This record gives sequence, C-alpha cells and structure tokens, in this order.
Amino acid sequence: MNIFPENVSTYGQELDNLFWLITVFVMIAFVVSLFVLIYPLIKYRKKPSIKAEYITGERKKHFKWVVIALALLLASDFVIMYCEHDAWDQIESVPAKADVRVGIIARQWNWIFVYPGPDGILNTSDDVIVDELNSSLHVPINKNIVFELRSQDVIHSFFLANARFKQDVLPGRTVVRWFNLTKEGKYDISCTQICGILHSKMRNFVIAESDDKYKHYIDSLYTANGHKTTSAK
Amino acid sequence: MDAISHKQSFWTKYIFSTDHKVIGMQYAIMGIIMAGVGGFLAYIFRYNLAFPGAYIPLFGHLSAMQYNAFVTCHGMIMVFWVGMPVLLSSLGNLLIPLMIGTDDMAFPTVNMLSFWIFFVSALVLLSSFFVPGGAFGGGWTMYPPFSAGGYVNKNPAFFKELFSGTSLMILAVALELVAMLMGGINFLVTTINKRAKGMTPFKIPIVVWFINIASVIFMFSVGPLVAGAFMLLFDNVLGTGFYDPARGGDPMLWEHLFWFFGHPEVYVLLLPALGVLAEVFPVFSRKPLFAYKPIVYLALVSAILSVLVWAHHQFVAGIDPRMATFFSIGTILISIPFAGIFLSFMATLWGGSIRFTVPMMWALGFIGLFLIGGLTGLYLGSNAFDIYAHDTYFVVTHFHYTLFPDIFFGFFAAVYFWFPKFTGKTLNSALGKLHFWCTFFFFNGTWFVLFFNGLAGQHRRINDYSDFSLIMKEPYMSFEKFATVCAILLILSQFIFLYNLFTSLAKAKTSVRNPWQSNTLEWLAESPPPHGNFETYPEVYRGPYDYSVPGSTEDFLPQNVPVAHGEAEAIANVQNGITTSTNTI
Amino acid sequence: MSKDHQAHLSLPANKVPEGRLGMWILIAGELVIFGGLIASYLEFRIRYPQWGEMAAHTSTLIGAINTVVLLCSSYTIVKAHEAAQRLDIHKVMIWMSCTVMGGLIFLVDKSIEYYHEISEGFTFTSPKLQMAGDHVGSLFWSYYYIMTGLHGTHVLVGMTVMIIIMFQIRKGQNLHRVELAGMYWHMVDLIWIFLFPLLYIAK
Amino acid sequence: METTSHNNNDNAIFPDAAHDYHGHPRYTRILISLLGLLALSLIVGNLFSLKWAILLIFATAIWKTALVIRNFMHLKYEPLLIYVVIAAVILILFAFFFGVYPDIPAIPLDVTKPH
Repeated sequence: MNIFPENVSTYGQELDNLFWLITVFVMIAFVVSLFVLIYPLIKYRKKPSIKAEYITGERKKHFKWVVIALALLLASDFVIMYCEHDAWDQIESVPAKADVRVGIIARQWNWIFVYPGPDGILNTSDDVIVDELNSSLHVPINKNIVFELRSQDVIHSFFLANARFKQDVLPGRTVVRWFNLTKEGKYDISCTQICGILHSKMRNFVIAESDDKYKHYIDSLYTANGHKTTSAK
Repeated sequence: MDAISHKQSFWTKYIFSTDHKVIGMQYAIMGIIMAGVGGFLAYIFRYNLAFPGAYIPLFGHLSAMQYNAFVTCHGMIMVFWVGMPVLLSSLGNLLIPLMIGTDDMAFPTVNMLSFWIFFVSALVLLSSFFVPGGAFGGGWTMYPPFSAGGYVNKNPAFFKELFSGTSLMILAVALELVAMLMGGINFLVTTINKRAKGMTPFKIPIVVWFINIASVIFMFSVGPLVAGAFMLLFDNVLGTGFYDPARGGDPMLWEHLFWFFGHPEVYVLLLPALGVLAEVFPVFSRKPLFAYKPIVYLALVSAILSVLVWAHHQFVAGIDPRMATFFSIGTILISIPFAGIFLSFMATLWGGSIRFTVPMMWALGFIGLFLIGGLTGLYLGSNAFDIYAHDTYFVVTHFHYTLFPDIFFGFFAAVYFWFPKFTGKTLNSALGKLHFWCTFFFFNGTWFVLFFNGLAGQHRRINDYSDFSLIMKEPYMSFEKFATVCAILLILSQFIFLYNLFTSLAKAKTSVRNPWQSNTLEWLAESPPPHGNFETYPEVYRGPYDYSVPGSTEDFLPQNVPVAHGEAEAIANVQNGITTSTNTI
Repeated sequence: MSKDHQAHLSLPANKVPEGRLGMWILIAGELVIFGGLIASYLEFRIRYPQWGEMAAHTSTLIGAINTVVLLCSSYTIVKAHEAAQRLDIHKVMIWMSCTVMGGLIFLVDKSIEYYHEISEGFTFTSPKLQMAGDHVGSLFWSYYYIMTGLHGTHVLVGMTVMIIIMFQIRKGQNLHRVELAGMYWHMVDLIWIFLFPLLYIAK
Repeated sequence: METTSHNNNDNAIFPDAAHDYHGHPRYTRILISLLGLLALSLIVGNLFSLKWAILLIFATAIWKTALVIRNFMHLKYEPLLIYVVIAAVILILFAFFFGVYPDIPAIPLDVTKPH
C-alpha cells in the first residue's frame, strides 16, 4: 500500500519504515484503548437494582494497571526514539564527502539555484545563478548533493516530498543539508512555510539525471552565462 | 445579599456585572459568536479547496490573499477567541466559586474588566477584516520577518503601520492575553483563599484543580510572548529590526518566544476540558473517580514538563539537532501524565452503572476522538518522521483531532451537564443526541481522509494545488471534496444545538436543584444560583466523588453530608474484599 | 456579607490575604514578561560583542542616580507601610508623596538621558547608525528603548496607582493597599536593578 | 485599584487584620547596604577585567534583589507558597534562556542580499 509518494532518496526508505513501525505501536495502543473504553460501556450499562462498585483506584491493587500501561507506553516510545535516531542523524548531519555543492536561495516567490562556476567552488564571483519561475535544479543521481539553503526576504521551507526532505529556510542564516537521489526523474519542490500571496505558486523542480546529462547541462549554463561570469570578475 | 441583587439596574445586572455567573455567561456567549465567525471562515476556504476558484455561496470568489487571511484568522479565532474564553474563562468563572462554596470571585471588578478587555480584543480582531489591505494572512504562528515590516498587508491609508491587519492582529492577541492573565490571577486567588470550610486541597473537584493548573501554566509561559509581541508590534509600527536579519535581529527568536507559549497553550486548552470529563464520568457511572490524587499529581507533573517541550514545533526550523533530540524526549515524557489521566478516566467506567445521558455521550466522544489525536502525536513527536510530516495536512489533521474534541466536545459536555444549574431549565436530550451523532460522524468524515492527503505530501496553507502533481490526482482530490462536504454538514449540524438552546430557554423553569444527583457543591445552590450563590455557606466533610458508598442507601453523598458512623469500616471491608460492594438497593 | 464570610472561612494561620496574594501573582507575571525581554536581550548581547561600545554611550552617572532614587523611593514606601500599620495617616501621606516624588525625579532624569541620546542620533531605530551600515548597533538601541521604555511605563503606572490610593487614604480607607502599591513599586525597583548593569555598567 | 473593595468592605481599615500584620525589618539598615552594594558594583566595573567585572556586578545585582524581595517585599514573612511562585519564575526564565541559547548566540549572522 503506497500511501506515500514514490521515494527516490537514499534515506527516504528509513522514514517510510519508521512510519510503519510507529503504526504498529499505534494500532496496538489504539485497539487496546478502544477495548478499555467500549467494553465497560456494554458490560456495565445501567441495570435496575445493581449498585456500582466502590473503587477509588488509589489502592495499589487497582492503580497498578495504570502504572503498567504507562510503563508499556514509555517503553514503546523509547523504542521508537531509538529506531528513529539514526534516521534523524543521517538526514540532519551532512556527509563529509560532497560530490556536488549547490546553493538554493528562496525569495518571494521563487527558488533560486546557484551552481559553482568553473572554479568549482560555491559563493565565488563566477557562480552561475538560475532565477526563473518554475526553473529546475539539475542534480546527478547517486551522488551526495550538499546544498546551502538561504533566504533573501522571509521564512520559506524547502520541501521535496519524493526525497522525504523538508527544511525551513530562515533569512539571516545558512542551513546546510544534503540528499542523494537514486532515480532519474522530475520532482516537485514546494514551499511549506506561508510566505505571501503566491505561496501556492512557489513551485520548482528537481531534475535528477545521469552524470553526463548533468555535466552537459552545466556546460550549457557556463556557455550561456560566460559573459556574465567574466564581466563579474 | 438579596438586597444587592434587587438594587441592580439592567446594566449593572447583565452588562457591566461583577457577578461571576454573568461574566461566565458573557464569555461563553462571546465564544459561541466567535466560533460562528471561525466556522464561517472554515466553510469558505474548505469550499475553495474542494472547488478551486469556484463561486462560493454566501461569499463570492476567494482571492489568494483572502485565503491566507482566512486560514490565519480561523486558527487565531478558534484558539484565542473560542478555546480560551469558553474552556478557561467561562468554565472557570461559572464553576470555581460555586464548586468551592463561596459567593463570588476574589476580585470581581478585575473579573469584569478582564471580560471587557477580552471583548475589545475581539472587536479589534474583527475590525482587522475591514482595514484596507485586509486581515493578517501570515499564518497563526505569525513568523517574522513575514509578519514584520509590512510584508503581509500593504495598507495605503493614513497611519498605515498601526492600522494594518498585522498590527491589529498583534494588538488583539496582546489584549486577549492580558484579559486571560487577569482572569487567571482571579481563579488562583479565589481557589487558594475563598474555599468553603473544610474543603482541604484534596476535597476540591478535579475541574477546579485543572482550571487552576491551566491558569498557572498560562501565566508562566505567556510572559515571553507578551514581550515578543511588543517587539513585533514595534517592528511593524516603528520599523525596528528585532526580527529582521538585515537589521541584526533574528526570526528564530520569535519562533522560540511563540512556541514557548504556544505549546503550553495546548495544555491550557486541554486541562479544563479534561476537568469537565472528570466531573461527568463519575456522575453517570455512579462511581468514584478512579485515582483522584494520582490524577492531580500527574497534572502537576505535566504542568512542569509543559514548558520544556516547546521546540518540537521547530524540528525542521533549523534548530540545533541535539536540542531536537532533547525536546523529542521531553515530548515523549509529557505524553505519559496525560495518558495516565485518560486511562484513569476510562478506568472510572469499569464496574460502574453507566447512564448514556447527553453529557456522558459528549465525554465519551471526546475520549474516543482524542485517542486518535494523541496517538498520531507519536508520529510527530519522533523528530525524524516530523521532517516529512511537518507542515503537511498530517499535522493539520493531528491537531484538529486533538483541539476539536477538546474545545467543542468538552464545551458541549459542560453545556449539557451544567445548563440546568445555570438556567434552571433543561435541554432537550433527543435533540442533544442527534447533535452529538451528527457532530461525531461529520467531524470524522471531514478529517480522517485528510490524514492520507497529508501523507501524500499535501502541504498547508495552499489555496490552489493545481501546480502540484502529487496532490492533483485521485483519490486525493475526491478526498478534498468529501472532506469539504462533511465540513459543511458539520457546521450545519451545530444549528441543532442553537435551536435546542433557544427552545429550551423559552421553556418554563424547573425548580429541581440536583437533576443529575451529583455530589459537588454547585448543585446545593438553587438553580439558577442567585447573586451570592448560597443561602448559607456550605461546609465540606467529604471528597467530591463519593458515589455508591458501601452501606449508604443513596448512591451519592454530596460533599456537605457529614461522614456517617461506620462508613469508614464499611468502605474498608469492601476494599479488603471482606464484603462485596455490588449490593442491591 | 463579606464579614460573616470571612469569619466563616477556615483560615490556616499562614494564609496570605487576598490582596497580597493577588499582587504576588501579578508580580510573578510581570517578572516573566520582563524576564523574557531580558533573556532575548542577553541572547543577542552574547552574539554581538560589539554592543559593548554602544553601551558605552549610555551615561552611567545618570543610571546610577536613577538607581539611588528608586532604592530610596522603595525605602520611603516601606516606611509608609510601617506607618499605615500604626494607622498614622499623616505619616503615610508624607512618605507616599516622597515615593511619588522619587518616581517623578526618576522620570525627569530618564527623559534628560533620552534627550542626550536622541540628540546623539541614537533613537528607537537609529537612522544614523543604519546609514553607517551598523545595523547591529541600531538593534542595541531598539532593545535599550524598549526595555527602559517599558520600565518607565511601569514607573508611571506605579505613581498613578499611588496617587489614587493616597486619595483613599486621606479618607481613612484601604490602608492595606499601601503595602500592595509598595510591592508593585519594589518590583519596578527590582527590574531596574537588573536593567542598570545590563545596559549601563557592562561595557 | 477598586479591586478588593467587594469582598473586603472598605470601612474596616484592615479588612483581614488578623492575618495582615507582620513584623518589620530594619529598613534603614537595608537601604544603606543596598546603596553600598550599588557603589561596589560601580567600582568593580572599572577595577577588574571584563569577565570578573561582569561576574561581580551580577553577583551584587542578585544580592540587591534578594535584599529587596526578602525585606522590602516581606518575602521573609510569607508562607512557602510565595517562595514557590518566585522560584518558578526564575526556573522558567532559565529554561527559556538555555533552550534558545544554541540557536541565537551560537549561530553567526550572515544576511543574503538579493542578487
């Protein structure tokens, strides 16, 4: 049952598994609690001439059941914590080896993509900047893509559902995150932090493609921006 | 005290009254009116989500700007102008003095002032719809710099900074918080100082305990936000840069200031409603509340923990990952006391003799729905999955499954339960049951399907999904339509309640004082209680939940009934299993 | 009604009277508000060491004078409370008017300081610094003005409250309110005790 | 300020006198020590190195606060409840400060200008 959009990132599968793991616990808890809630409603309906039992519940004999239930809940909670901790670290901590480093700048209302120039280093004067509505971020597949998220004006949020990745983009700071896409294709980028009238139109794409296609695209960018980059120097 | 009540003119008696009951009613009525506004906004944007760009009956066409403004104001209104007044102020004002057996609040004038400040804040909020530029549309979390420096509402008029929707919204929230602060001081002082003779702390009904704990949480968590609201207001009006990175500020500060209050606020809304459950369950299962003292302790623990978990709303906001883990653990820990409270409530049903009255049905519905809301919280509390689920409809659905039962089911349980006391009339129970079942089914119809939209990656606050291929496909679009139809029916079914309310108010008074055969002190006063509440101040001898006490012929013993000879022995015998307690009457 | 109610209530020996209890809770609320402001200020103070030279522009002398004034006015109001418990209305009036005077001196002093700073170009938004591109510096002054301004407002409120109460006391009513107003005044004093090192001394 | 007038009737000078009375510390002595502490904090500001100066200054500030709360506000005559309230305020503020600490002082400010 694929209730999620197709997963194309290396760490996406872990989140899906985490979801199903939590679902197991939740379902058990749900069924048990429903039983605890519904059963007495049937068994202990008002009957003539039967008086309710006098149970204050403050004695160990009765309250121990609540304690047991809470202990089980706490235990399952920490099991979940333990399982999700790796996934969290993997997503939030950037790998040392970055194959491609790009800049993603949010503005009202578009995503701007910054590719390193011929010198291969980001944030230098020869960077190539793509700032067109509904433009695409081209990345090679099976490579660690490390990107620096920035915002020019207000808070945006970079959401790539197929990669299970989301990160708020705050002005005034640079957030460095990464993903590694495993399948060629064109995927939606959306902004999930309300940012104005065209918030719902702030949609761009990630195009994951094979390595040579990607190189070809970058070269075309360089030729197109050749003059600009040289004049900027 | 009769002399006082006779002297009063209409204005001092019903409008500028210092009587806690009248003020409580005023809060409740105000809350219902604002709920109408919030519901209408919900109808508008739900309709727009199902049929983008279509003509909306009773409104017209919805622009993107209006959409943002309406979603924002819907959230704001439902939390600050419905939840707070109805659950905290209204219930607190109506119940605390009666339940602790005193004549009025400690500071009646402050009480009246607090309502009128609240009233003004509501007017300010509503006025923001009509200023040029429209109401504030930056999400109810008001994240700057979007909410600062006139990003949202460009108002061409004179004094544009002050009379922009943004500033008016901030002003309204600040006033509302001040009103609630005054109310909170009143509740605490009244409960600490004005309790009836013999009402020791562990003879206080749970609802009074919980309203006071909620007030404490509110008072201690709101301070930083008030300071932050000042800064945000100055950012808008004077052009300072507290939250503007280009001017040295930092929006992350607001996120912390806001959620430092915003998360405890959830418990401020939850605790009074839980208190209502704690009153309803024992009465209608004729059984003592399960684990009275542990419940109080659990609530106190949750109050302490509630200020240590706020940043789990910011997992993807770029906070320090190690802190995220810390706050994730805090979130898990705070789920424990509330789970304990809910389990105790369920355990109260076991071995009772249950009557399915209307308040009981609302209370049970509350538990059932909140179960779903609470359990889906497990997904979001685990910070890794929150990376995906944050700001999607999964989150929206989760907090509607917590807040809707909390605010509305809790409130309706209270209304159907205490209506006879405060009006001397009874609501029609057949209509009440119809109201309950309609609300229950249409609420689930509205929200359950949207869990799947959220998991499919549908993100929040988008007025038009036509660009997003993930959402613009079956079954998600038909889910949207289904949810909208159910939402409209949900809103319509509330008119059953209004009809029931007005027809019942038109009926003649019934002089019965204690229709539910309940134990707490408010049922000793005549209904409706006069100014000054009690003929003679009651004296308290026993806890609030002595139902079906062994050896007593009646199955309820009000708090002012002295402890009979041999009662303790009878109880001890039953609890030690010497004699059985299910003795026939 | 209230009398027999009081008589009927079961008062533990250590019970705090309503007025004072309410005032304590109000003070707690106020302290959290100011505390939130001070905490936010500290976060940025640690982030921007260059705020030191901005703080150097504030006049430590005037700040110190203001501290002395507030401390003394706190002293006079407790003396007023002492007199109130001796039911010495004349003394109460004298001491309270001293306190109101103290508040007045504080405000005058503060406005002189504001005058100097504004004439140096340090305002709520400090356009001068903005022009020079020193946005961080301008943020310091925003915090300076919002903190001292909010505190000054509280001084004003405290004075008004005291004047109202003085009118009641002249009629011999509500002498217990001297203590309540005093507690509020001490809270204002406390906040200043922290604002002074934060904004004036720590360079 | 007409707040308490409804349940404490105004004609009684001390509505609940039985509980309102408490002793009075030696206010003059407290005032002198407060002024002494103020002078101290002003001196250390110029004597010591920055770090020590700040430490000492805030130590004196806390000392002053304690004196004012305990003596002028009569906290020393109040029951435990009031101590709890004050302690709660302090703990809350610490929780907030340290919760925010990793996100603002630790993060350098770098503003992205439009291209």
